[in-house]
Amino acid sequence: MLSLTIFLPVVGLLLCWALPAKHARAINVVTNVAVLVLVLMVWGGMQGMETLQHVEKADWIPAVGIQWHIAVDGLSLSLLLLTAFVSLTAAIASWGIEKNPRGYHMLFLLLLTGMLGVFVAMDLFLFYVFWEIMLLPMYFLIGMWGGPRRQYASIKFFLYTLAGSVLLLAGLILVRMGANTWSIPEIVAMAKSGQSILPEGVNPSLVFVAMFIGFAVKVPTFPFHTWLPDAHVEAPTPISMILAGVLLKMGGYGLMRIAYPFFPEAAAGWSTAIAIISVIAIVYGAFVALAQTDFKKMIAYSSVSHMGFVTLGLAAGTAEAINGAMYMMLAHGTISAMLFMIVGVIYDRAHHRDIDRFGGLAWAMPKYFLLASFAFFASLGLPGLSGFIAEMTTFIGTFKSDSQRWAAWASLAGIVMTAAYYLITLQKVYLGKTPAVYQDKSHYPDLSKREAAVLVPLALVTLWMGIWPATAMNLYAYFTTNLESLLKAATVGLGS
Amino acid sequence: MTIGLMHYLVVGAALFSAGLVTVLARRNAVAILIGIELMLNAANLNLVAFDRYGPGGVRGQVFALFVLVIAAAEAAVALAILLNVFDARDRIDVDAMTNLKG
Amino acid sequence: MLGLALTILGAPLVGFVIQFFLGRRLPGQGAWLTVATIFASFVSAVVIMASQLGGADPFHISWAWFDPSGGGGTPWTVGIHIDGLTAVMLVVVTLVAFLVHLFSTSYMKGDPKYYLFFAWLQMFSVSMLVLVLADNLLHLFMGWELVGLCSYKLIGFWSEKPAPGNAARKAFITTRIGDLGMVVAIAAIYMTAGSFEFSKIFEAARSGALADPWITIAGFGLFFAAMGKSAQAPLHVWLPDAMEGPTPVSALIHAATMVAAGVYLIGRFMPILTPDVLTVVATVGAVTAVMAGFIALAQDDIKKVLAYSTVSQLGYMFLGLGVGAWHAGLFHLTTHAFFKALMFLGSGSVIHACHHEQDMRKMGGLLKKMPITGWTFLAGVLAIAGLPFITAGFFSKDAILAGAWHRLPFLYWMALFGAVLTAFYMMRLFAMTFLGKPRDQHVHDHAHESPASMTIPLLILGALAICAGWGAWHGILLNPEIVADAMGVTATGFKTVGDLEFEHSGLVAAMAITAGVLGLLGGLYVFRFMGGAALDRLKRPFAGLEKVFHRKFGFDELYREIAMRPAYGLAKGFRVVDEKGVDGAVNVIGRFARDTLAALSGRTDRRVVDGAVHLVGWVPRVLGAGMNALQSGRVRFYLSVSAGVLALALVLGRIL
Amino acid sequence: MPDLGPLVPSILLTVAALAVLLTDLLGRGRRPVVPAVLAIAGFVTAGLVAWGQAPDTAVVFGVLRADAFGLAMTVFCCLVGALTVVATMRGEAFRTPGGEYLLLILAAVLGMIILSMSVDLVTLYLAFETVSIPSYVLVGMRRSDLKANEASMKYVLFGAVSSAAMLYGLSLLVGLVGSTSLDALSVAMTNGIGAQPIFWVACVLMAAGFAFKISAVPFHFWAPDVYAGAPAAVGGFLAVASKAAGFAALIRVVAAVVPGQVAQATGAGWLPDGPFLLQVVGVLAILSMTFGNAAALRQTEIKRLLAWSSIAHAGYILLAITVWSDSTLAGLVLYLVAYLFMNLAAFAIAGMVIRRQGSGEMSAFRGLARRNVWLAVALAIVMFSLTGLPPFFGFVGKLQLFYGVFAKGYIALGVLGLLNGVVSLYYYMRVVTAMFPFSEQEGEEAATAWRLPLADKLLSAGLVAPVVLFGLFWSPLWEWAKAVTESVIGG
Repeated sequence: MLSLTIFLPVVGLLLCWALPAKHARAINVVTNVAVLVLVLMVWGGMQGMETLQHVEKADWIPAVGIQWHIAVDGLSLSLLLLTAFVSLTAAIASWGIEKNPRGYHMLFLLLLTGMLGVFVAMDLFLFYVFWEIMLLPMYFLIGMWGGPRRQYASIKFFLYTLAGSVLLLAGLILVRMGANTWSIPEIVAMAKSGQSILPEGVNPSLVFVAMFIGFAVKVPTFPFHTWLPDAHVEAPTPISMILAGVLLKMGGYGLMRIAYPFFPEAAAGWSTAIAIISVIAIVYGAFVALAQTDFKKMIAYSSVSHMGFVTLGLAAGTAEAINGAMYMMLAHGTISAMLFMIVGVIYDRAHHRDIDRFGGLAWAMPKYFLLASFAFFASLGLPGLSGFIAEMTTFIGTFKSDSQRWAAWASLAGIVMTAAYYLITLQKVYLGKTPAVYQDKSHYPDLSKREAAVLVPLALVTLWMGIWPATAMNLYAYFTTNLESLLKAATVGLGS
Repeated sequence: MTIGLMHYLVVGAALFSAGLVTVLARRNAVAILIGIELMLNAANLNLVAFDRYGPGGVRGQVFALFVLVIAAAEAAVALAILLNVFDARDRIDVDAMTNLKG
Repeated sequence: MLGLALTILGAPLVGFVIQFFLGRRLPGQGAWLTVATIFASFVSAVVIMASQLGGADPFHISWAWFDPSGGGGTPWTVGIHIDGLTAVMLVVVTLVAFLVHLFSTSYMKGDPKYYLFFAWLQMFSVSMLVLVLADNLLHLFMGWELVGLCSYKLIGFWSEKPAPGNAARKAFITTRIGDLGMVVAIAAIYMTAGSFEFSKIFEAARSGALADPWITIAGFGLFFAAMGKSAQAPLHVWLPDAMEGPTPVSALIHAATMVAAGVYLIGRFMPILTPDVLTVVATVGAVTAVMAGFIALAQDDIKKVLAYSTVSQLGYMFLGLGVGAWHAGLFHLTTHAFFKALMFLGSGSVIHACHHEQDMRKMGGLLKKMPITGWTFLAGVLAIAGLPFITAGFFSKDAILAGAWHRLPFLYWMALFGAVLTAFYMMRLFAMTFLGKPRDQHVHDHAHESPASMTIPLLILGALAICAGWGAWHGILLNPEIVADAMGVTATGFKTVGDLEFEHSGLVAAMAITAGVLGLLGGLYVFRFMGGAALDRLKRPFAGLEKVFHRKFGFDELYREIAMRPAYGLAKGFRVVDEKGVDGAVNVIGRFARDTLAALSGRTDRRVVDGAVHLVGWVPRVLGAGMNALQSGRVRFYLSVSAGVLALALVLGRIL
Repeated sequence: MPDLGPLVPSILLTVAALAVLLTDLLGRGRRPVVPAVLAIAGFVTAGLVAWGQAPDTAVVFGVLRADAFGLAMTVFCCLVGALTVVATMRGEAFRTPGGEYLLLILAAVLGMIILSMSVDLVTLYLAFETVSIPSYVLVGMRRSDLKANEASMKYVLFGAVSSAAMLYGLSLLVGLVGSTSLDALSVAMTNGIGAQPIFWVACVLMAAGFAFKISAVPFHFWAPDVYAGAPAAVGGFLAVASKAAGFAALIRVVAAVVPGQVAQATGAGWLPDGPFLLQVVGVLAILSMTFGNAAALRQTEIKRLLAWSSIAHAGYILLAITVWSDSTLAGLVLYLVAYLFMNLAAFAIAGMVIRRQGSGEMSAFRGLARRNVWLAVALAIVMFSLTGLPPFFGFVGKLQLFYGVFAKGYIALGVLGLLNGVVSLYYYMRVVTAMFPFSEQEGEEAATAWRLPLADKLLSAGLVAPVVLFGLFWSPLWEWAKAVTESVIGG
C-alpha cells in the first residue's frame, strides 16, 4: 500500500503526459485526493504507533546491501498526512496555472512522490535518493513558473540545499561504513545499544555536525536560511505552499529520524550551540520580518522565525520540547501554507506584494480578510489554534531543560516581535481606508470558490489542531519520550 | 678519465634541458618541434647508455629504436598540421594563435 | 453545577458561531439572539452564585486534554473550578455583558457591521468566562489571550479610520509584552509543580517543590502579565488609547471585565505570592492609582477621563491585594465593575446623544436634557468617590485603605491622596458634562435622552453602584477562606486567613470619608461655581504640572524613543545584514579577491558575474578566474606553466 | 608460439581498419556509409570478442596482459569507438574525408586497447603514441577550419612535449630497474629503489605524461582549447576514450609501483603517507577537481564547459587512484562507465544543437525545450547526472567512488570532492536554465520546432537511457566492476 501511495503520483504524471494538457490539472487534483485517501487508509490500518508498520522490504541493489525498505510509524505518518493534505490544497491552488500546465503538473506530481518517499524511506540510501529527487522538480517549478528573479532564486535554492545534501551524504556514507547496514531502524537500535555506528577513528561529533548542517539548510536554520526568502518570493503560490508546508519539515524530520537518534551524545554535546542558532533564528527572523515591505518575504522570514522553535525544541531535549518541535512542524505546515496562499490571492489581483501599497482590503474582501486574519493569529500563537500549542509546549519544554533555559528566556523577544509584525502587516494591508483601486469589485472580487477550497480546509485543520491537539500528538507521542530518554542518557554519559 | 654512465646521463639531462628551453623560448613552431626532438633524443641517449652500462640485454636499445620511429611519425603529423596552419595563416608563430582561450 | 457551567460557556459560544456566520441574514441582524444567550449565561451564573451563597462546596472537574510529555508525565488538562470568587466573577461578567449587549442594540444601530459587533461581544464573553472558570493556569491563559484578541477586534471595530487600528494594535502588543510574564510563570510553575492546576500548584508550594527562586519568578511573571492586562504603570499606555473602540466595548472590556482579569489573576494566585512580590504589587498599584489620577485631571475627553480613572481604580485593587486585603481588592473589582460600567455606558449615552462628540468642553448642562443618564451617572460618581455609607464604592475602597494602613502606611497616604483626587476629577467630569450652562449650543440642542434599551442598563447599574455594598453577600462569597486553605506556605507573605482580614478602624474610615467628601465638594465648587476667570487664575500656578499631566507623563513618547524606534532600527539593520551581510559579505570578499587576483595576473577582467553563487561561490570563483586567466590561448605559456609546476614538484619532492 | 587469443580484438580492429581503407578507396567521393558500417562492425565484434574472452593473467609476448581489467577496458574503448562513429554519421567531420576519419578512430582505439593491456614500458609508450598521433589528426580534420587548426596545433605541441617528458622519465626508470617490464619494476620496488631520488624524478616526469593524457591540472591546458576547436563528437571521443585509456595505463604503472593496498589514512586524511607516486597523483586529483570546476564556472560555450567539467571529473577519478583500494578501483571503473554515457551523451546532444545553430554558446541552447523538449530533457538529465544527483548514473558512480575514499579514512579528501560537486551544479545548471524558460527575455523569440532524424533520436535515447537505468539499478554493474578490478591490486 505504501508503494502504491508513493508511486500513484508517478502514474498521475504519466497520465498527464499521455492525455491532453487541459486535463493535467484535474489529474493532479484527483491524484492528490487519491493519495490523501491512501494515506488515511494507512492511518486506519495502523496497529499502535510505535512500531514500524506497512513494512515493505525488498532487495534493490543487493551488491551493496541497499533495500527498498519503506514503512511508517507515527512520526512518519503524521508528516505523511501533512504532506498529502498540504499537497492537495496546493494542487487545488494550482488550478489557475496557465503557462505550460502539462509540464507544471507533471513536475508537481514528481515532487509529491519525492516528498512522500522521504517520509517513509527506512533505508538511508533510499532516503537520500528521495531527498534529492525532490530537488529537481522544485528547481524547475521555481525556475520556470516563478517571478522575475526566478532564475537566481532557483539556482540559489538548489546550491544551498545541495551543499547541505553532500555533507549529509558524507555523514550517511560514514554511518553505512561503521554500521554496515543502510537500514535506519537497525542503525538506531545499534546506536541505542551503545554500539559504534561509525568507522574507527571518526569523530561522531563532526559527523553529527555535517548531518545537522545538511538538515539545517532545509529547516532552514540561521545562518543557512538566506535561500528561503528568495525562493519563496519567486516561487509560484502553490509551490511556496509546498515549500513552506512540507519541504521545510523534511529538515526537521531528518534531524528527528536520523541525526538525533544516530548520535545522541553528539547531539547533547552540541545542544547549546544549536540552541544559540535557534534563538537567533527566532528573534532575528522576527526582526527581519518586521522590516520587510514585501508581503511574501515577510511571511518567509516568519517561517525562519517559527522553524527556529523546531531546532530549539530539539536542542532542549525534554519530552515537551521535542513534542512542541514536532507539533510546530505540523502546525507551521498548515499555517504557512495558508499564509502563502493568502499572499497569492492578493498577488493575483493586485500584481504586487508591497505591504505599504495595500490598505483597507478588509472591507473590499471580507471573506478573504477573515481567513487572512485567522492565519495571522494562528501564526502568532493565538490559543485555540495550532500555533499556540506548538509554541507553548516548545517554550515550556525548553524552560524545563536546565541547560537551555536561557534560550527560552531569549526567545521571548521573538514572541513579541511576531505579534508586532503580524499586526502591523494586518493593519497596513487590511485595515484603514480602502483606496479606490481596491474597491473595484471586478478587479478585486472576494475569495473565489476555488481559493476558499484551498484556505478553508487548512483553516479547519489549524483550528482542530488547536482545540484537540491529542489527535496529532498521539501519533508521535512515543517518539518524544524515546528521544528524551535517549538524550538524557547521552547527557549523563557526557557528564561522566 | 673513463667515460662512465654518469657522463652520458649528464649529457642526456643537458640535452633534455636544452630541448625544453627551446620549446619554451621559441615562437616558431618548427623550432619547437626541433626542441621536442632534442628531448626525445635525450631519453634515447639515456636508454642506450643504461643498456651499455646496465645489467645487459638490448631492451633499451630496442626501445630507443621504437622511439626514433615514433618521433618520426610524430614529427610528420606535426609538420602536416603546421603546414595546414601555414596555409591558412601564412605564419607559424604559435603565440599568434590565441583564438581559443579562456 | 457542571451543566450550569457549560451553559454559561456554551450559550454565548453558540451565539458567536451563529452570529458570526449567519448573523447578517438573521432578522434584526441577530442582536436579540445574543442578548438572549448572554442572558441565559447570566441566569446560570446567578444560580451558581446562589448555591455558593448557600454554602455549597467548591466545584471542580477536569478533563485530560493532551499529553505533550508523550506519556511520561501527567497530561495537560482543561477544567472548571467554581468557588465563591468564581461565582462573583461570573455574575459580574455575565451581568455587565448582558447589560452591554442590551445597551448596544440601540447604541450600535445603523452600523454596517452591526451583526459582527454582537458576534465579537459574544466571543468576548465566552473568552472571559473561560478565563474565569478555568481550573488551571494554562487554561486560564487561553482565555486570557482570547479576550486579548476580542479586545483587539473590538477596539479596532472601526478601523477604517487609522486611530482605532493603531489603538487596537497597541493594546494587543502591550498586553502581549505583559503576557511574556505569564508565559514564564506558566513554564516555571510547570517545571516545578508538574501541573497547571491551581490546587496542585498550591500543593506544590506547600510541599516545597515550588520554591525560591521559581516561586518568586512565577509571582513576578504573573504580576507582569496582570500589569499588562490591567493597565498598570508602566504598561498602562494602551488603555486610554483603547477608548477608540465603541463605548459599550469600553464599558464591558476596558472597565468592568477584561482589565479586571489581572486583579482576578493575582487574587487567585495569592497563596503563592511571596512578600517581595506582594510589596511590588502594592507599590505599583498605589503609584498607578495616583499617577493616573493626575492624568485624569487634565483630560478633556470624557472617555479618556474614565479610562484613566479605570487605571487608577485598578491600581487601588492591586494595592488592596498587595497589602493582603484580599477581600477588599476583589470586592472593589466588583463594585468598580458596576459603577465604571455605569459611567461608561452613561458617557456612551451622552456621546450617542451628542452625535459622537466626546469633548467635555463642548458639553455642559445636559442633566436636564438627559435626566436618567445624568442621575445614574451621578450615582456612579458618588460611588467612585466613596460617598460614605450608602455607595458600594465606599465599602470596598475603605477596606483597601484599611489594609494599607495596617501594612504599608506610606502607601496608605498615597492612596488617601489618590482618593481625594478621584473624587475631585470625577466631580470635574460630572460638572463639566451635566451641570452649568451648555458651552456648545449646537451640541446641546441635539442632545436627547436615550431610548429605553440604553437607559434600562443605566438604571440597573446605577442601583448596583449604590446597593452592591449592602449586605453580607460579598463577605460570604469572597471569604478569604477560599485562599486560606492553600496558604501556610513559608515563602508566601500570608500564612493564615487572619492575615487577610482587617478591622475597619474608625480613624481610617473617617479619613477616607473626609477625603472623598473633600474631593467631591472641592470639585463641585471649582468646576461648577468658580467659573472661567477664577478657574484660570487658580490653574495658573499649576500650568507646568497640568501640561505634564496632559501629556500623560510622556509615556508614549518615551516608548516611541526607547522601544519602537530601536526595534524598527534593529529590524531594518538586521534586514540589511541579512540581505547584504550574511548573504553578501561573502560576495564582497569574493569580488575583492577576484579583482586583486585579476590585476595581479595582468588582466583586468571586470566583467561582473551575476553574483549568483554566494556562500559556496567565492572560493571557486576566485580559483576559476585564476584558471581562466591562465588559459590565455598561448601554447608556449601553457607549456611554461606546466613545466614550472613540474620543476616545482621535483624540487618539493626532493625537499619533502 | 603463444596463444594469440588475447590479441583477437586488436587484430579484428586492424582488419576492420584495412577494410575501411579499401572500401573507402573504392567508393571515393560518396558518403562513406559502407566503411562506417564496417568500422562499427569491427568495433562491435572486437568488443563482443573481448567480452566473451576468459580473463587470463598470463603475459602475452612478455608485454601484454589480457586480464579482466584489460578486457574490460577493451570493451569500453570499442563501445566508445562505435558510439563515436554513430554520433558522427551525420556530422561534418564525416562528410569530408570520411574514410580517413574512420581509420583514425580505429587506430586510436587500437592504441587504447594495447595501452590498457600493456605491462611493459616499451609497449606502453608505443600504445600511448598510437593513441596520441591519430588524435592530433582527428582534431585537425577540418582543414579549412581555423579553430580546428589551432586546436590540433596546440594539441600536437603540448602532447609531444608531454610525451617527451614522460619518455625521459621512462628512460630513467628503465635505467633504475634494468628492465622495461612492469613486473620487474614491482620486483625492484621491493628491493628499495623507491627511496632513490632519481626514482622520484622519474615518477614526476611520468606523471606529467599521464596527466596530459587524462587532462589533469596542471597539464590540462590543451583540453579546453582542443575540445572547443574539435568537432563535438571528437571532443567526446577524446574526453572519454582517450582519458579512460590513460587511466588504465596509469593504473598499470601504479599497480607495479605500489605494493598492495594503501594504508588506512590517519588524521585529517588528505594524502596517503605511502608511495610518492600516489602523493603526486593525489595532488593532481585535488588540483584537477578544484580548478576544473572553478574554471568551468564562467564558461559560456558548451564544449569548453564540458572540457573543464571533464578536467574536474578526471580529478574525481584520480582520487580513486590516490586512495588505491579494491573498493575505489571498482568505483573508478563504475565511474568510468557512467562517465562514458554521460559525456558521450552530452557531446552528442551538444553536437546536434551546434549542427543546427552553428554555435555552442549558451545562447544557442536558449529555448531548446520549446524546439524539442525531449532533447532538452535528455540533456538536462545528463547535466544532473554529471553533477552527481540521484537517481542518475553519475550519482551512483560518485557514491561508489567516494564510498571507497571514505572507507579508507580519507574523509577530508572525500568531503572536498563532494563539495566540488556542489560547485559544479552551478555551471551545469547554466545549461539547463538556458534550455528551459527560466529567464525573462526568453519567450519573445518564437522558437521553431525541430524534427530530429531517427538516428539522432536513437543515439540520444540510447545514451541517456543507461544514465537513468543504471542510476536506479546498478547492482550487476557493481559486481562486474569489482570482478574486473580484482586482479589489479596484488597482495
